[in-house]
Amino acid sequence: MAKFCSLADAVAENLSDGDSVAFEGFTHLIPHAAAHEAIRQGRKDLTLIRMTPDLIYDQMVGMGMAKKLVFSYLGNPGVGLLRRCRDAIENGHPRTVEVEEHSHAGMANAYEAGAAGLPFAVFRGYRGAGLAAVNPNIKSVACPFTGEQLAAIPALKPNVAFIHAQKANRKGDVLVEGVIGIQKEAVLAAKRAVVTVEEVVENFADVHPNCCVLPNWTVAAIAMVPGGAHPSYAHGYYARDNAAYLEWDKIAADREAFQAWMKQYVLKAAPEDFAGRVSHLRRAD
Amino acid sequence: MAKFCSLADAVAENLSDGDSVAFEGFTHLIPHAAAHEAIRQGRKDLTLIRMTPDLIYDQMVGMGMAKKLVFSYLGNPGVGLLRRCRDAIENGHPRTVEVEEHSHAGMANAYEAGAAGLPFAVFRGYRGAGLAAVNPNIKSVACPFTGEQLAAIPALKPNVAFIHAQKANRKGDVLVEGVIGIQKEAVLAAKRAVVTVEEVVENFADVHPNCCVLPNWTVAAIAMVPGGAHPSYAHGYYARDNAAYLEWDKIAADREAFQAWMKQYVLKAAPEDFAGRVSHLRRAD
Amino acid sequence: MSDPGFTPDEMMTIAAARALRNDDVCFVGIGAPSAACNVARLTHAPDITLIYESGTIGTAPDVLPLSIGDGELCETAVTTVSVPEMFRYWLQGGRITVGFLGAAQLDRFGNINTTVIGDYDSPKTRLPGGGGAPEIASSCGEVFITMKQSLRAMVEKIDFFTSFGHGVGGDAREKLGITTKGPTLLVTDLAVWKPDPRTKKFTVVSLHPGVTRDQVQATCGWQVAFAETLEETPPPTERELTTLRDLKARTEAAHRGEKAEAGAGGA
Amino acid sequence: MSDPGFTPDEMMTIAAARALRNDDVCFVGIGAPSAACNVARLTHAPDITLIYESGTIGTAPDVLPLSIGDGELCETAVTTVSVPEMFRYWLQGGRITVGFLGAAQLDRFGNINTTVIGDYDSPKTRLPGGGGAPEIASSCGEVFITMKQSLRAMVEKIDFFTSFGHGVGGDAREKLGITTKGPTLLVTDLAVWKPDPRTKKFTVVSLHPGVTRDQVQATCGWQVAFAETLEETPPPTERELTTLRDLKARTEAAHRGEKAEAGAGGA
Repeated sequence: MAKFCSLADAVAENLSDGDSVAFEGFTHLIPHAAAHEAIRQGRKDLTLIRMTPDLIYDQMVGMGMAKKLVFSYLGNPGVGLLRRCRDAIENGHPRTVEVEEHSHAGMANAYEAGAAGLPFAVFRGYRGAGLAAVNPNIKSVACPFTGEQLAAIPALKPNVAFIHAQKANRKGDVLVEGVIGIQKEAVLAAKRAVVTVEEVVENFADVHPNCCVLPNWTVAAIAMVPGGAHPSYAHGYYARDNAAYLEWDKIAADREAFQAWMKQYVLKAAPEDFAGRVSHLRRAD
Repeated sequence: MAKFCSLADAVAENLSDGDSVAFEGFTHLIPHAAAHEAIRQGRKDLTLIRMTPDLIYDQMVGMGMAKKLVFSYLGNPGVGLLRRCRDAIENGHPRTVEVEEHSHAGMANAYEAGAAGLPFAVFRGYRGAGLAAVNPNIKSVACPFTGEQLAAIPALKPNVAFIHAQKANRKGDVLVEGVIGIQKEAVLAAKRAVVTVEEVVENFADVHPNCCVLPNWTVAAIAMVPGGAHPSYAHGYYARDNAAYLEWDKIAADREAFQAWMKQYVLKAAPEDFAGRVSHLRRAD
Repeated sequence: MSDPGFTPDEMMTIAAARALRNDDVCFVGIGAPSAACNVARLTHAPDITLIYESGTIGTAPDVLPLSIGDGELCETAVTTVSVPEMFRYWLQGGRITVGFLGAAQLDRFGNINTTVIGDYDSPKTRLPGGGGAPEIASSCGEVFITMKQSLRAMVEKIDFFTSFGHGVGGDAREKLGITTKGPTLLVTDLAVWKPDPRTKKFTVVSLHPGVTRDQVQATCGWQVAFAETLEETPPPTERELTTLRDLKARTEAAHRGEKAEAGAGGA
Repeated sequence: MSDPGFTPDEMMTIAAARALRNDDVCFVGIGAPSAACNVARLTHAPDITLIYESGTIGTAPDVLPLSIGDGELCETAVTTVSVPEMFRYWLQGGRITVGFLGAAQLDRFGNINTTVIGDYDSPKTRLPGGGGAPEIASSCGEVFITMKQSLRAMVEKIDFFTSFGHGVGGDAREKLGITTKGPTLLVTDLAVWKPDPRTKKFTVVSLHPGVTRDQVQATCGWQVAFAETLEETPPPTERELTTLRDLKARTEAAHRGEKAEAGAGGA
């Protein structure tokens, strides 16, 4: 049953060293505030699972928190490379990281299988693609009716999933709208789920019946952190800070510039700072 | 690309003798008007696929149109048995019908696999259940990672799917709301889809982004038939005619009463008659 | 026996309702289970999550649905998902604590038949079949069963295994790789039954007020086992009875009323 | 050569846009493909369905998205579905007619590498990886590729098969059980290429205005094959050019403008 608490408590109570953890959100609603809190709390030896590691994992990898990365697109979307992740993979700085790489279809199906309580996912994938040769977790199964060979990969079942959502109601049900991505699957696939939200409302009386709602009994903790997805966005609240994504390319290119930035904007900052970072991105209407 | 036309044309152009056909809608939005049109047009040798055959297939089976039934719950929901289906299975009246029986989980997964372009569905099902012994289409696959044996059944890929929906817009996109059931999967699993709708609106500008919308290029034909789901219901338009479901039990119990009813309410009726059948079920507000 | 002030049916529904906990997530079968689950919600378990296989999660209907997808289930639900999602994420995902089933035929091990009477390929009576039951029986944390006793319904040997209870008893579930508890409770119009911890045979643990052992045996097709310390089911409280009767009255009015007297069209 | 009034980049985008049909359902890769697809939509193919892997179906953005999930994609879409649904029902379901990809490295058979330069386990350069591309390449009806020519990008042998084109050529796709056409078009800043019907080697079928065979060969790491009847790509029309430039201008203003000058917080 969802517990309302501070982000610091939510992270401290649900994320431990050595956990496999998914901070999900597909370009939208990326839970940056939660990741920053995990960085401040100094978690380490994490297996970081994310379809698109994005800046959120570039920061965590750059801070040396990751033992392993499970991903399908290691880029800064529309900008280029993730330079802290590159530094870790190419140079082992600040530490070596294991890599388990999939396609988007693979990751999406693996989360889906995790949410569905299955041990593995089946899909038509990886045909002729090099990943099958370098990832031992890509196997195949034959259709017992047609004989067709299909790709099989293990279900993703993280210890913890963090997501950012638009709203919770007082009972702790959570609403996700817009690009809903993989959030529902990540929450349902994980043993524990922590949600940061833009706001807490009395009830969801006017919400469409088929919206993506996570009932309170699927969530361990909820913390209200307005702006908590910045520099990604929250549909209906503020726009994506594309300029910040462009700027990150320069910050992450240099180890010292990165450390200075992390010190200023993460280590010495607090969840409450996120609200100010999105104020210029809120729509006037 | 969706073509707007009369229901008679939509059925004539898309449903042929011998087709496998799904008239789907899980208690909600059952496309009765379309089925009645198929009955009037005298289609035969059909493979009727439906999770819950409901009155709609009791009527088609009673009229001798079905060669085979694929289903998971052959009841009149909340009332009892489907007496025309029973008569066909127990006594071969008015003709023998083949039976392929699954659980709801099986049918739902098989439609899902059909929509997903897969040849088969994998799920944890039928353990200890007798269906696996009497249905040769229930096999198993082993998880290549854990060794767990899971149920495997062929994907459902009907020649045609019929659904009833609340709205189409002028472009032919279709909106389904409320108990969305298996409609999206049935449409996407089928080679052709025909949709009856309560109304056609200019556009879907105010519709929530995550609603169940079928783009116009997934639908072959759209016919406006207000009330076309009666005696099932259309969320936001009219309530389920539970009394009619109760009454059906008596009508279907007797071969002659059934024929008389079919003559009066189907063979001599038209799609336009459905509007009158739901007028007392519309909400006053 | 003087009139106890309630019917066996009412006692059955209320005794079944009492077994549900406030934090349960319950997959509700139609009929008797639906009444019991909603009585629980309207009395001691206001926060219980009721799920119907039509995709409605956390629903709170004012009247009992006739089908498992009536409009009110959706209107009052926390959210309504597609049927594949319901069976994949919510049932198979292991999120349901209690599955609540009825039965046409039941054996002493909680195996249920709702498929056929007679042979499957040429049945004497073709029943509706399993619907959601086969996977409700294996994927829910535990299964409660509620049904009226009769010699036709409670039989030595069921004609078809629609859903698996404890098989031939003992560790039959584990042998099939099923990790959930299976049937842990049977509530009839006469008694409350629980499986013997070792043999898994249903054993009467509580007789409803005024019911005798002989009555239970007379309406049961297998040799009934009784617990050493047999309790008496507490009679319905005033609140339980009022809640159930009000719910039934609202339901009947709603289901009858929807057919217009002068309506021209039939079904 | 006098100024033709447009850049090679603009010619590339516009030539790529022209290949799309009004009734196409197009899975749009980010970058050059996104610009081409939206120019098509804003010129000759107003009814084209553009799909981004974030789940937005039938989207019509006013500015080009920086990511594949920018807010405007959802706001203008016919519907937005979950990512698993996108990859299962829409891509794997076989509903996409054209997948439009870019490439970091490409060989003459349309095989693409966006994963690593060097060895996979200790790469010289770790690139972003495949994202949606491996299954876009196998599940879409056909694949269009657009990229700027360079010796680094168009190579004899790619370092990693991120997505499969025609493999070693010929019937390599059929041999793997892939039933879709694979790469049928390559549009660069210098030329339009199509695979030879038999060998599947990309062959230049049209040179952009003012471009020579030597220029194409000088920026391509494999021995270039030219079609017997080599055409000249029609130059951009006024409408095409205006549409593209307006789109780019709107996009740049939007992406820069979102960072407040005086904002205290960084990324």
